Amino acid sequence: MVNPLYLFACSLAAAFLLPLVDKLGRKASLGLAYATVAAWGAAALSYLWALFPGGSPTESFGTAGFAAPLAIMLRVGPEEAAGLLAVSAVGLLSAGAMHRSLAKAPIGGAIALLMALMGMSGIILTRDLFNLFVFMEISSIATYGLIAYDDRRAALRAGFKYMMAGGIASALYLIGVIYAYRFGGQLNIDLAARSPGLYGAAGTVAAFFLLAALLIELKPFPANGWAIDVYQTVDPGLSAILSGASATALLLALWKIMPILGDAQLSVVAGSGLATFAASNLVGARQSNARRMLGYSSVAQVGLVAAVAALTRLLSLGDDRFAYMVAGGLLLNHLLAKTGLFLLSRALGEPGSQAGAQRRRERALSPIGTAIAGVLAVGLVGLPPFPGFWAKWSLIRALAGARQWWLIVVILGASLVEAFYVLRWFGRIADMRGEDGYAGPEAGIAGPALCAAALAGFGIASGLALGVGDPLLWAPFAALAALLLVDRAPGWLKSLLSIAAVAAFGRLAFDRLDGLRLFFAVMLLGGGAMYSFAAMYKRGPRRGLHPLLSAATLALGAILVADSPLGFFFAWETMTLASYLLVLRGKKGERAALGYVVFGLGGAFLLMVGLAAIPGAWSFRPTGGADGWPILLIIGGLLVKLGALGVHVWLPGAYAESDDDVSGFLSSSLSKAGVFVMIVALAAFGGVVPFQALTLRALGWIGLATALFGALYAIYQEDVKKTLAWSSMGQIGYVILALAINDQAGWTTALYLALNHFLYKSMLFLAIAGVIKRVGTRNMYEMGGLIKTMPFSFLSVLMAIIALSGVPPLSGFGGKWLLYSSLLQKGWYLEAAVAFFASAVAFLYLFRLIHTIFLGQPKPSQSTVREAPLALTIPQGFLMAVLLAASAFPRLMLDPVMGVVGDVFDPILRFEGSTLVSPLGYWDGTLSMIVTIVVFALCFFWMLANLHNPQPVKQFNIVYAAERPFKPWTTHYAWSFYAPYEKALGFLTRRRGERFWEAFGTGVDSVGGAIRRVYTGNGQTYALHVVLYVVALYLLTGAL
Amino acid sequence: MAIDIAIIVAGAFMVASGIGAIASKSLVVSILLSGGVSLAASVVFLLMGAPDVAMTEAAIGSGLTTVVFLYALARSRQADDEDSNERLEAPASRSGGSK
Amino acid sequence: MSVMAFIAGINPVAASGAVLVLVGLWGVLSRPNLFKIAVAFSVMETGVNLVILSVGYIRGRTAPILDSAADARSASARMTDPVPQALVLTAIVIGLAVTALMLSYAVRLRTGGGDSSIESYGEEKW
Amino acid sequence: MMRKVMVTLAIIGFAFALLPLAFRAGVQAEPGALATEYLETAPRELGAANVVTAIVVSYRGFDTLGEVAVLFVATAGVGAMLTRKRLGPAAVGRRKPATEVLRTATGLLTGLIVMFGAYIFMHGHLTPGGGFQGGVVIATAVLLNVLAAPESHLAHGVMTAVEALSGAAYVAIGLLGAFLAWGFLDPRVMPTGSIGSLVSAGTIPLIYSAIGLKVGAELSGIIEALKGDRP
Amino acid sequence: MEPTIIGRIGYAFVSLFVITNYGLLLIGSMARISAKVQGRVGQPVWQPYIDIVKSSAKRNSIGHGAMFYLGPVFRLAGGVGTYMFIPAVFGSVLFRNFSDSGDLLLVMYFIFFGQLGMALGAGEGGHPYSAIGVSRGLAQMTAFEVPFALSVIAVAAQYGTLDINAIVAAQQGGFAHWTLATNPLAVIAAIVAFLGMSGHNPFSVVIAPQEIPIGPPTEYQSNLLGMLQTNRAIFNGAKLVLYMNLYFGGATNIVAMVIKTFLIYFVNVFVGQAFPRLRTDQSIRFFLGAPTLVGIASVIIAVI
Repeated sequence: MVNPLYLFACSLAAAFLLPLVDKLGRKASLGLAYATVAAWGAAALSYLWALFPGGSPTESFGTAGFAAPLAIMLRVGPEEAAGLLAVSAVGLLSAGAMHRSLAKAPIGGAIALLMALMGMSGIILTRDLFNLFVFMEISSIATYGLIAYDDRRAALRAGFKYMMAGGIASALYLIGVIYAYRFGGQLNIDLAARSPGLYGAAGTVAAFFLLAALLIELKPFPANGWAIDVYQTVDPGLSAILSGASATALLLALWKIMPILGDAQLSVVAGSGLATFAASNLVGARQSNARRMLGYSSVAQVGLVAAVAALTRLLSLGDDRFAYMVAGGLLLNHLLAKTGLFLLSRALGEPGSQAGAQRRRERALSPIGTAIAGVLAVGLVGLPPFPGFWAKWSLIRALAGARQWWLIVVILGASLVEAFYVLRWFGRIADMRGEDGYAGPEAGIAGPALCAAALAGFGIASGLALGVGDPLLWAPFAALAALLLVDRAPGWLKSLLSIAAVAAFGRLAFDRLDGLRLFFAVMLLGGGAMYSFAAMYKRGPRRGLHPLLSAATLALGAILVADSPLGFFFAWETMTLASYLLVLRGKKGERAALGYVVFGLGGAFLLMVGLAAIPGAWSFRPTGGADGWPILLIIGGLLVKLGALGVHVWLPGAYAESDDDVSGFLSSSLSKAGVFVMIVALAAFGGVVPFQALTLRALGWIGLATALFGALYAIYQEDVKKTLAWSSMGQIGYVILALAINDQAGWTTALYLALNHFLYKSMLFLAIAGVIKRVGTRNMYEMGGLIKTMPFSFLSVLMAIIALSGVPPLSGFGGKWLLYSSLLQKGWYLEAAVAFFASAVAFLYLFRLIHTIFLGQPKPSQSTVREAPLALTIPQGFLMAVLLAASAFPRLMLDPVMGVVGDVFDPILRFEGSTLVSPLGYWDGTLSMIVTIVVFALCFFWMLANLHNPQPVKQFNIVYAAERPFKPWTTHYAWSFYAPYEKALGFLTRRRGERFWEAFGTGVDSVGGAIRRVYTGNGQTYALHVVLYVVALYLLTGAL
Repeated sequence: MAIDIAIIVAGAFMVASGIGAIASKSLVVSILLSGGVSLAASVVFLLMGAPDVAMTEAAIGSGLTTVVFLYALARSRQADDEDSNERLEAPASRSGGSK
Repeated sequence: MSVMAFIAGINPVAASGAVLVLVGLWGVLSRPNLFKIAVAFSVMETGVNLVILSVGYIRGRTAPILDSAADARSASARMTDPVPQALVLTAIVIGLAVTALMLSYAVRLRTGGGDSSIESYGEEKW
Repeated sequence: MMRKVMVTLAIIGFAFALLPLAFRAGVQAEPGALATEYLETAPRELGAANVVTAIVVSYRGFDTLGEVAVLFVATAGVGAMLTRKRLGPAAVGRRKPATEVLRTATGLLTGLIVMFGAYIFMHGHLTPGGGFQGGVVIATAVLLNVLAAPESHLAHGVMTAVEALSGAAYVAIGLLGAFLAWGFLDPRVMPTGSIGSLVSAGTIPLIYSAIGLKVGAELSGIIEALKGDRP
Repeated sequence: MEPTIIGRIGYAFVSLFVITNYGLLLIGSMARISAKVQGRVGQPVWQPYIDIVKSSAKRNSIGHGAMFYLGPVFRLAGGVGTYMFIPAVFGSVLFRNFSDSGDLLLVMYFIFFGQLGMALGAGEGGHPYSAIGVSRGLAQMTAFEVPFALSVIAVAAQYGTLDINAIVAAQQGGFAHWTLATNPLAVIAAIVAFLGMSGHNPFSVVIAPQEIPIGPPTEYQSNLLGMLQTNRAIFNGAKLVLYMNLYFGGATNIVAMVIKTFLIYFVNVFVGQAFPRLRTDQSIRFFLGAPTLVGIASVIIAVI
């Protein structure tokens, strides 16, 4: 290994000579500076290379040819090497971004940059307490220089505050060092750690001072106002260095002194870190200035990493390897994402200081820029496949193992807030994109792009390291990447490619799909392929749609084939990610997507904790002996995903605002993933659910309420997609109810309902997509009379609503029959009555749907619209055929379902010939179909036989008392169709869920607002915070 | 013990001038008093058998620092006196390179 | 007697240094003037230096400088602790660097048209 | 008012943490093991009469290198911040010209002061003082010149060259230690000589000289920059 | 002895013929009785026949589109189908119909078949009054279904079956075994629901005879109207038979069926006549109020 001292010598020599070299020209001097930074990077790589594969041991280097107690020691171990690499990589990237300003500013800027990075490297390498101080000062002072280098006035303001905090911190550190020397007798950390004097009453205080100084440098809440101001105002390149490189170095410094800390001090570190994580995220949610927001996020992340490092030791969560994996993973994630985002924020332009003016001044990003921003933002919030995801999983798993539930709550809660505001920001960026504006990538996008690529690369690597190596689980990302590469290709080609990808996935996964999984594969994979096909209905490449749709579909497939909790959760979050981006693609998807992803993540977090708390395999087999309550978390998480009443608020927006075909995919296919997991979870852990009867009954009522209120909300909608969205919610409610029955009849019902819902909701969405495409509006009252011009779509909708409402003889009735039979059989009479009411209510919106769109008076402007495109009608035709077949021969559908369920439960329902028999009653689908057809045919012929001289009449030729109507707008009864119903029962649908969550959001927001009152902008107050923070910390450690 | 007493006297002087430096209304007085603190400190250092440090403190702490302070103060006072056309310039204008 | 022992136990350098640190801190936290803050930091720094050196204070010992090569062995028993001195040397210079930078910030802020009170630089907040 | 209370609380709290520590540490009767080792090894192995210098330049020379770097960065930063013309160059016209006495004295003294500074840093391994102190003394000469002739400019290029080259020399001597002796900044490149003579303690005097020149140049740079009319 | 499939179809036609005529006469006589009660002369008992023949014999018919024509077909098929799924007379092969297609649930849901078709046909008619009528009708439907469903659930719970034949079988052996006697609350809830279901006062706002010319069927004329009128008879009959089966011990022969259904209908009509008409929202609130509570009580009674 290269002696790192030479690197310091090089850097210093280069820095000293820079003013001279600068006389040769700025290019030469900057080139020298960059080369020096690169040399650090190369050396770091060589260290890593030497340390990892061969496992060459950690090496130490002394100065002046002496060893430890006399000389200063530098140590190169794995964490040091990685840290060095991070510092130099971030340094180079930022330098690239700052290049122009560096070229214009005095040479002092380049010197400061070089010295700052060298200082950070020194912080990482040194094992000497006082030397650590020197390097901290080098990097701080160089940073002060850098803050001012390009002469931003705001940066100067912030810099002064920074210096005040830094000054206090260095005074503390010096006091700590000297007393550590006094009581420990050593300046070398490793030797001091062995000295008993440091653990005495006085030595602990000395260690406390060291710790306090380091913590302050790590910008803990609430003593971090100065840091936020700096992040906000300085050159984003410098922000990247501070938030990435400097934080890495300081965290490693903290890690270094941890051996001399006692338990009380470690707890304080953990507590302070978590408090920072939580509070900064809360405040971050209030930010409208992107850089300030990123600043809060940085501070939060660093707090989390520090807390994790402390907790690892405090709770013995694992060995150093665990700390590297988790704290390191989180840090790496933060480092890459934040560096990329800060650098990217340059491209967004300079935000003004006022929140209002800011939005206008931000520029839209090119598609590539947006994509990179997406990768970085998504990585930052810990979605797969990025390192943060894996680290968070390991962390939660370990914390669950240590039974630290409160910590989990804090961490995940704050993570959710962070996801909220980071994705809100990303949504705003994505929303600014020009429609199909193929702007080239911005200048300076290379840095963020590299960060994004590294983030992905490390993410994949850490996933593999955690044992998620199943190629099928990674298939979504492969498909995403492959299709993004051909994103400029015409839509039909990409559709075919997506279908091919799904087919290939299905082929590969086929052997692993048992009955239940195969059943769901039809809906999930088949549905995905179908919607990929349908996506051709709009011309043009529809950029981004196919990759995401394909990824989402394959993620659904991956959920089916996952065989470990982590694999499953990975697939689940992949699905969340892909579907979030799909929603975001919608025209007005920004808000809806945000709600979708926040609730999606919230649900996923519940799932994660549940999974983490249950040791054991992830399979469709009963597992005994586990704690029961985690299953409640899993169910809760799934309920969020399924949009159960109360946590449904994301649902209408997400289903309504995404592209019309995507809505169908989300509602009919994707929602079944939750059903699948619910079934698997109940099958595996249903036996250990605490208070089983009560819990299931409650679950049933939740499902029921969802069904009822979904229907009630649906009837008041003017927007056809909203109607369908609420309807989906209601239908899923029935599935939940049926699952809660928890016997053979119930589950048969659930699966049957799920499949049916897939069929008819697909038909509806596809038909409505065609209608919307043709008429160009989503408001039903602006349509009317379309039966004449779009008869096929009408037929499709007609069959779908007959099926959905459960009117015999179509298969929807089978679902109703099964539902009531199983409910009554179970003795859930009241549930049955409410379900009956809900299904009657469903009738209302279904009729409204078909009436206001297809019947009534056509609008003149829509009299010439054509039938929907073939890309939509072909799938609809196929679905109609399936629906008819399934209706006439219920066994086609029910035999496989009952086969699957038969593995788990004793039979209640059975077939006698074509008659399905329950203990209470019977239903012969085939016979009732025949009777209906015959009766209908007879009536039809009766009608024809008596029809004399039929005369079609013109549009307004209707029976009116005195005048003839002439305006379809006044004659088509469509708007506020159920006004009397609203008058009678409108009070039920006052959006309580929305209001609750809004109030909740406002509450969180105002907590954030209250907390951020801390940040008064006065540097002196910040200094006061620093001192008070230290005092509080001191008192706390004393108390602990 | 004599040295201790001397140190205590110097310490008292330091604390007094320190408080004076902070409390004084006049910046120049503050600066000079803080120089005085450093000077007293260097005496203390000398008494403690640290002549190296004493020299450094005297030269840098009390000498150079004071000069730097005074210059900085003068510089900012100039800014006050000057016709402040420049202040109207937008602070973000980054025209000024070193060249 | 015990009072005397107590007083003898007190390190006068450390005591004055610590008080000076507090005085400086008070200045940092309570004086709004930028230059005053710098002065306060300078006072605090002096205090810290005193504290550092106090650890190396051993009554009755001389500076760690040999007069001649002859009594190298025995001389070490007469000398004070050199380590804090070495550290303080570094700390003083670093302190100067920080002070200089802080002052140039102050000057820049002032010449940029700002007030000399730190309270007027609170545009970035919340 | 609230603020005053909080500040008071903060100070009291801080005192509560700091004062017991300062008191409890007391006065040592004996130097610690590490100090004793330094006291015993430094003369023996490095031939340095001034143990502090030995520590500062050699054992913990890395700190000193860092310290020089700190000063260097600070100078660069101060320079970068304050040399802009539009920052309001010092109003030369209004500055009172220095008195005749001062100017004459400056002419006489400058050389002497520089010599004195050089003496200090070259004897750093023998007597109290060293590079930093010497550097300050050199800077004093510059200061004197500035006072005497406010409108004059120092030969900026020369200063930069001295600063850069002395810094490079420092590093180079350190590297020599790595290649010819046992480690980076090892002064034992040259014979350690006998304690007490000027040519002793290996390269310590050389290093201190480099430091002295560099520090002198840097401090002068700071003064120049603060003075405000460096181009 | 199980009849052949041809035989069953034949029986079904006979059964249908009987119920059609019975339904028409029932409507006619009820109108006549109403008139007498109100002090009018009223129409002849066979007036419904006259109406149907007249409508069907119209020389012209006006159409608004395919669904407009199909509406009455749906409606009539719905009525006939509903009847077909109910065993009209307990133990009678002739009146067994196709009740082996499904149990009570099938019947309850098949009722919607005709209503849906009718609503669609009316919708294509393009008349706003049709749509208003449908809107009111559906809205009211959701409400009266609740007490009805509750009472059906009570019955199902009480007899432990959803099979109509089995429900009737369980009520054999005298009045004391009727649901009317064993669970009168269920019957009350169901009867109230029936008022809504058949659009009688006070829940007649759907048809709204005075303000809107006959609600949903506004645009219908000629034989299409004739089909609707036919359906009215059949559908009414089917519902009455269903009620009889569920609550009044069913019928072991045709005479018992006639008497029971007539009485049920009579009581209903005359109970309703005493009240003024309610607005839609009022009737919704009404149904979800007391009748629902009664229904819940009936379920509780049944379970206990």
